[in-house]
Amino acid sequence: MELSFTADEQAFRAEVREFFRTSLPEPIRKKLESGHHTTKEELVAWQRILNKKGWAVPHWPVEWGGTGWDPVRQYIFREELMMAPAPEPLAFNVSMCGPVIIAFGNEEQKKRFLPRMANLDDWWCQGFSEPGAGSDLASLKTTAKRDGDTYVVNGQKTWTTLAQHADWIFCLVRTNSGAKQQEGISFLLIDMKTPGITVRPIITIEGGHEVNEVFFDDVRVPAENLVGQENRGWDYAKFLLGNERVGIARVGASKERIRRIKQLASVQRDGDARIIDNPRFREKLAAVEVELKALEMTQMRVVANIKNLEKGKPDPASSILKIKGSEIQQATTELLLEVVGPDAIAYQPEQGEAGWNEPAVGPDWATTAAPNYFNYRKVSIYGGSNEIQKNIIAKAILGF
Amino acid sequence: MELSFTADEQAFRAEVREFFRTSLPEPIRKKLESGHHTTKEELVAWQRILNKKGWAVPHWPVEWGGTGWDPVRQYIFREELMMAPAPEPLAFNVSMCGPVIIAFGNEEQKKRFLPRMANLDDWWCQGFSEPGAGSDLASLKTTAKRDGDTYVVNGQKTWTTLAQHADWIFCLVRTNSGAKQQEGISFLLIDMKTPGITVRPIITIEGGHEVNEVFFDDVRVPAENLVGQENRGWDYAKFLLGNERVGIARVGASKERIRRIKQLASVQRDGDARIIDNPRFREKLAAVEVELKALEMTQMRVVANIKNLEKGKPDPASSILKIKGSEIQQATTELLLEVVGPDAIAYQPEQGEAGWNEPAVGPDWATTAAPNYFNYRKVSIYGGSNEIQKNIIAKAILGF
Amino acid sequence: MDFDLTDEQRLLKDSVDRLVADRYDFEARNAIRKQPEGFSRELWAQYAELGILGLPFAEEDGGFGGGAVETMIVMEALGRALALEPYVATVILAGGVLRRAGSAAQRQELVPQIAGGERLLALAHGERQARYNLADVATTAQKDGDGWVLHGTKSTVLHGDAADTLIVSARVSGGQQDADGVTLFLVPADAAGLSRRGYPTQDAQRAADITLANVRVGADAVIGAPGQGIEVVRRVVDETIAALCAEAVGAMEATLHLTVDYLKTRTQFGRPIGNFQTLQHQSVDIFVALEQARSMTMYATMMARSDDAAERARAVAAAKVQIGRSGRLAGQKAIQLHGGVGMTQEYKVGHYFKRLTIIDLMFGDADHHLAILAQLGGLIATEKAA
Amino acid sequence: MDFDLTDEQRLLKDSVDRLVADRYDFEARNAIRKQPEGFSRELWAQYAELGILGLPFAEEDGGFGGGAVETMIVMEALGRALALEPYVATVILAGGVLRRAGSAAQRQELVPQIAGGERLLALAHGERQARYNLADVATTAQKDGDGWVLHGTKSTVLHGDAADTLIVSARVSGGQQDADGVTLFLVPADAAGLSRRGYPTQDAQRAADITLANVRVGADAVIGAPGQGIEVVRRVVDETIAALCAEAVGAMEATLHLTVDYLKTRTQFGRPIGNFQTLQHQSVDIFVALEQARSMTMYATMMARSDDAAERARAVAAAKVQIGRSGRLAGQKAIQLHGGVGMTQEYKVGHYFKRLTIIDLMFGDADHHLAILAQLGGLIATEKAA
Repeated sequence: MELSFTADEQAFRAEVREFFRTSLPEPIRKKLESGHHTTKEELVAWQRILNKKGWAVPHWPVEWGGTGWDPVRQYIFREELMMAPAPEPLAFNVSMCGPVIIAFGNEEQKKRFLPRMANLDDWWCQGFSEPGAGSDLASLKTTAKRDGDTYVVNGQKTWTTLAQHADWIFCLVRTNSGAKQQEGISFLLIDMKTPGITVRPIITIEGGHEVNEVFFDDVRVPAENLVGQENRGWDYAKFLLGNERVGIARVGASKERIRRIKQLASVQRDGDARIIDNPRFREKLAAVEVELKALEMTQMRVVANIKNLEKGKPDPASSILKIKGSEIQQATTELLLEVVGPDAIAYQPEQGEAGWNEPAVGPDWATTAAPNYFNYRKVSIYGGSNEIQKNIIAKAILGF
Repeated sequence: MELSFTADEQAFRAEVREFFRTSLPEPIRKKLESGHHTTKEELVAWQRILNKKGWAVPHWPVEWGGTGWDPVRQYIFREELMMAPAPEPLAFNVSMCGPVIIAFGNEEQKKRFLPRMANLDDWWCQGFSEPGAGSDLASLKTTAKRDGDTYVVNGQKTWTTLAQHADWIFCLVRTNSGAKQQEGISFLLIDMKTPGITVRPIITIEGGHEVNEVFFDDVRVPAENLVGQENRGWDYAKFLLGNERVGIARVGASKERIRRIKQLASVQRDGDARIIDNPRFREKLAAVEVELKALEMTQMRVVANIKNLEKGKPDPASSILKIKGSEIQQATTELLLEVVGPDAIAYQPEQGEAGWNEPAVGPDWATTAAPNYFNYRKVSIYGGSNEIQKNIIAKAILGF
Repeated sequence: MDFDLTDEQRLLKDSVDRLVADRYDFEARNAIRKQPEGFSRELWAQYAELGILGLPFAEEDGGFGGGAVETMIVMEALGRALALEPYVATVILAGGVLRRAGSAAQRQELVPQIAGGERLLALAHGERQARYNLADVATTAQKDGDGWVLHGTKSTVLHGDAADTLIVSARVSGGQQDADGVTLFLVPADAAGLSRRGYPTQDAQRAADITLANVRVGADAVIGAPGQGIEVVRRVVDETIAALCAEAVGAMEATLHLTVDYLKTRTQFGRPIGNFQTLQHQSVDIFVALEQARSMTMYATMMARSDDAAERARAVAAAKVQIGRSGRLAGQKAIQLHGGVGMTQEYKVGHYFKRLTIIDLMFGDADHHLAILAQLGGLIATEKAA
Repeated sequence: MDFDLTDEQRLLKDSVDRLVADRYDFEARNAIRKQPEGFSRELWAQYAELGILGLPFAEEDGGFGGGAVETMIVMEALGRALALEPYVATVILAGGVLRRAGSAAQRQELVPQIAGGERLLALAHGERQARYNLADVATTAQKDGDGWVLHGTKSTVLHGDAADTLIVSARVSGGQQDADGVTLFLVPADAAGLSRRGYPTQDAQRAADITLANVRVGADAVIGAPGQGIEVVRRVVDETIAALCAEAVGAMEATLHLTVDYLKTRTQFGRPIGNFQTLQHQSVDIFVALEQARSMTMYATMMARSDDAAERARAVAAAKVQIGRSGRLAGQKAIQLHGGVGMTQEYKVGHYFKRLTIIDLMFGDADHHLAILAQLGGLIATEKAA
């Protein structure tokens, strides 16, 4: 047991940090730091910088652009990325669809899709959830009927993140309605420009447009876009959802946010004192830091344990990362809102958006505090709500 | 809607307070204040003082010694009693068995038992729970078989509070094992001196002896000791458990404990400052005071609503009183333990007991802090655990 | 002690409840919040007709002589409806100042116009640097002949953009945070030198930042005793906090009902998700938080008009703590129990969550008031009363 | 970074686990705690045989050269067993002082006796008025010829009643709370003028209050640099906190297992109560608290021997916060999930609860350390490292 990073690992961290310091465009860094949204163009530009360096898809096989780093180095890279703070490479490409194609796709699909995914030439989105199939994903109803060498897709997906930017969507579709729920599902890749696809925005409570409904009306998809075997899509989806948990704790992002809170609390005043001088506030913040440090160690334990697990099987303890990670992320948004206080009341969605030059009502760093607090309620809901995570732990670890 | 006490009600409060100030024996007051146990003799003496004043059983019908006070006055009386702080009249006599006999007993039982209950000439205990029948009380197994004009009782009760002092026990027993669970149960009064009864102490985690197991081995009970009708005992038990909720919030007791915490925190020092000078501690305490004030108002709402309820039907909102009341009581024991700190580590069960004169290790007011913290974990378990209370609210109020 | 409503109070409750039930469903509200002013002038006229705009004012001034309980009843209904009209701004805040400190002439001029729905008022008191400190006033008023010249900036003035008349606090003497030396002035919104920047708030209400550059007002613009404005503002804010508590209770009640209904109808894994015990228990947690908040609102309602400043301060701080904590719990859990749909603007529950959040941020959040309460020694005296 | 045990560590873990599994079931423990000394001399001899009494000492002094991870492994096992022997008192606390500050002569005399189980030590440092302030020492040592005369009272000295040798801290100069001016002395427990009042603690361990009235010791009794004792005590206490964290993790782990087993076997309403979802989720809460505590214990284990005093202080404070909070949650929920039976002395879970409570109270509770951590600026730097 060796509980500290080796000298090599520390050198690697320094190298990564230096790269982010010198290569991350300053406007992007500033936006992330202040809680604003990055544009599609900014995300594409950044991922191409990473890809040029060879770091867009560290965890992919070397043959498809991966780095060959061990899990600890991958962990360090992600943490430093979030602390920079830099945008993560588009998860739908690099952590979700890419690994599925690598594991289950055919050679042609790999050659066709993977390099463009890594370079964000194609923007992917995920078509899993449906209005009646959220936690109970297996009850999905969107159908794909085989007609010669095409599938005809009908149905509706929802909560489709950033579908408004997407070139492609990877979908779970029902190809056999007679079979048991999980057994009639296939994994299909669909070009978003195909006729019959309609994207409708869902505006979330804080006023943002992150998610969408996607409607399929007799959408014809070439059969070559089926990944793996027909009716085996459920297995691929489970594989994908297992991968999703890596990094779900978002320790680096929370660290960065706490750093930001401390900075702002050193500026914002309450009466004669700075907020940071209030012992009660400092103690609340410190309590979150303690939980975060524990979570960081827990995450490192999970990362270090990957080598002991059966290939592709997620560590059930990773549910802890989701539960605690979301609690901490939400706690940081609450602390930031407390710092900002009444300055958070004005609603100014235009602030920080491209082309908007009017001064903010109040300090400009205050405008995202309330929207982000509202928006971050999602993190304990998506990707399997915390209640679902507790069910998983109860069953898989405690044996209930 | 009139949200303050009337002048009459305030005058009544002053009268009650003055009585407690002048009539409560000082050694008893001191014991309660410092969290020590009162002896049987002290409790008997105090209840007789109350009974002499006519205040031992305020909520009983006037004909059996009650006062005729309205619910608000009864509430004021209880609150002042707890804040004195004075021992409550023995609940098994005055709030549990007494009301059942008043409602369902025959004249002979009333004459025979009620006056002695009010004066604590007989000490009663409750024989409901069994090893396999806790939350699921209706699954109890103790049997009473009719044999001429006696019942022969066999079985075991547990969690029998202060059975070691008791002259009588009121029991739920199964008189018809063929019937549906709830329908074969009867309510029987048993003299603890009857041959075949064995009392075995249960020592609780803090080292105290409050509860017992009671074993019945061919115990012969005169049939005249049956209350109401055979096989209707479940109804009487439900009536009794409904009554139990009145005052379960123990607002007055928590107020008194907070007062005590403030006093001790003004004495106990941490470094150069008194504990009470620590803003974080004061805020934690204030947060409990807020919840307690809200609970006090909630309790008054429940009390004031009694007149609008069907006779004998408990207000389902009274489950709130149990949940919040127990949380607050437990929070106060934690705060007191924090004040006492390392002085709580020594285990000194003899301190405060009659006949013990050795000085305490550390300040003598510190000795009960840890035992009471341990012991008070019971308040969210007994009388229907907080989980059971939430089930009740979910079903009866929210309609799940 | 009696928690039953009087016949008159019941009548008031029924009529307000009916109005919001008829006119304030979610679609209606969505239409209203998209109007340029962000609220409905037509509904405002109906409020006037119902008598709730003149409710707390004395009958001799043209009001209806309602007390704190009546205001509580109205605010709870408005909270359930998530109403957008400037009731707090006009009736509770600015109206409260008039009621407590206005001269007979001022009251007799303005109260009938308020009660009739013809004039909107706003209280322009808060300033950005003040945060939650009511005594921190940098805006100045300088004597100019008979009248005064005002200079300064007010921030987050509730419904300050729609108001016809502003009540502006300005310092006539003393240091920036002194409790003495602040005077209140009636200022027409169209006064020369006064400019307004209106904006929506996070919860779809409206507010404005207001700049006063050499705004001249006459001697008759002064409200109350010169230099004693902070004491008036303090009392009015205490009453406003009690009113906001009632509004929050209405919002929490609606939140609970929406949530329980959703759990009973939404199915997953072939059964209503309300069958899951942990979701039931979380709903119970909301219920308990709501009832504790309701109790505390009654306490604040009773105490907010007390003349014992120390008792009042303790009670109002305690209520704001309870409302902030209950509101946060209720809002957060309600979103969680709704899952994804709770995160969308198309569903009502998120709007309650936002309103509850902003109520917590108004006049000091829960932790701010907890610190005040702790500083004041809490609610329970250390020594026993005789 | 590697969380796997080395072969040697695995061997150590297996053998300690086996010892406590074989010899420390609940009945055995009940018998042990009723013995006059409150622990088992026989088991102590077995600890010696296993090598864990000499574990952290250098090999040249007669120890086994174990590091922080080895201590963590042992403490976790002792925590699972709720072991009553004076391991913390003798090996971690007093042994730590010897290890860090003892002269070669002192170490070579005492370490073999400790490792062999022949001599018990205790650290007599804490005083009642000091509460959690390690620098607050009122006991005095006055020069007397070559030697010293000690005077004062030490409180809650862990296993002070059974110890053969005490390490006593006493002030030789400076004010009562000065960090400088305290010297450590080896004092035989039977020294003239030394009296002890032993007593059980809430968690069935033992402690003593110790009075020193003109106790004379020689010049060779001094441990470490004169006047620099507080620094030694601080470092040893930091290591002890890390060890107690590991003990708490062992106790929490056992608590969780007991609770889950109970829920699976106890039936009510005709089914195991473990079928109820809220009880499952509360067990999950314990699990999460345990794993977070385990992670933090590893962090403290890694950091408690660091020579960077500021980093060490932050890490140890953070760990004590986490352990206190996790331990409280685990203990309280475990009792609640057990219901009545959890409240009885006849059932093991309450004993874990008590031990976890006392661990929180030792060397500063969770809130005390949270305040320290906040004072030190927390764990995350405001400025980015280059």
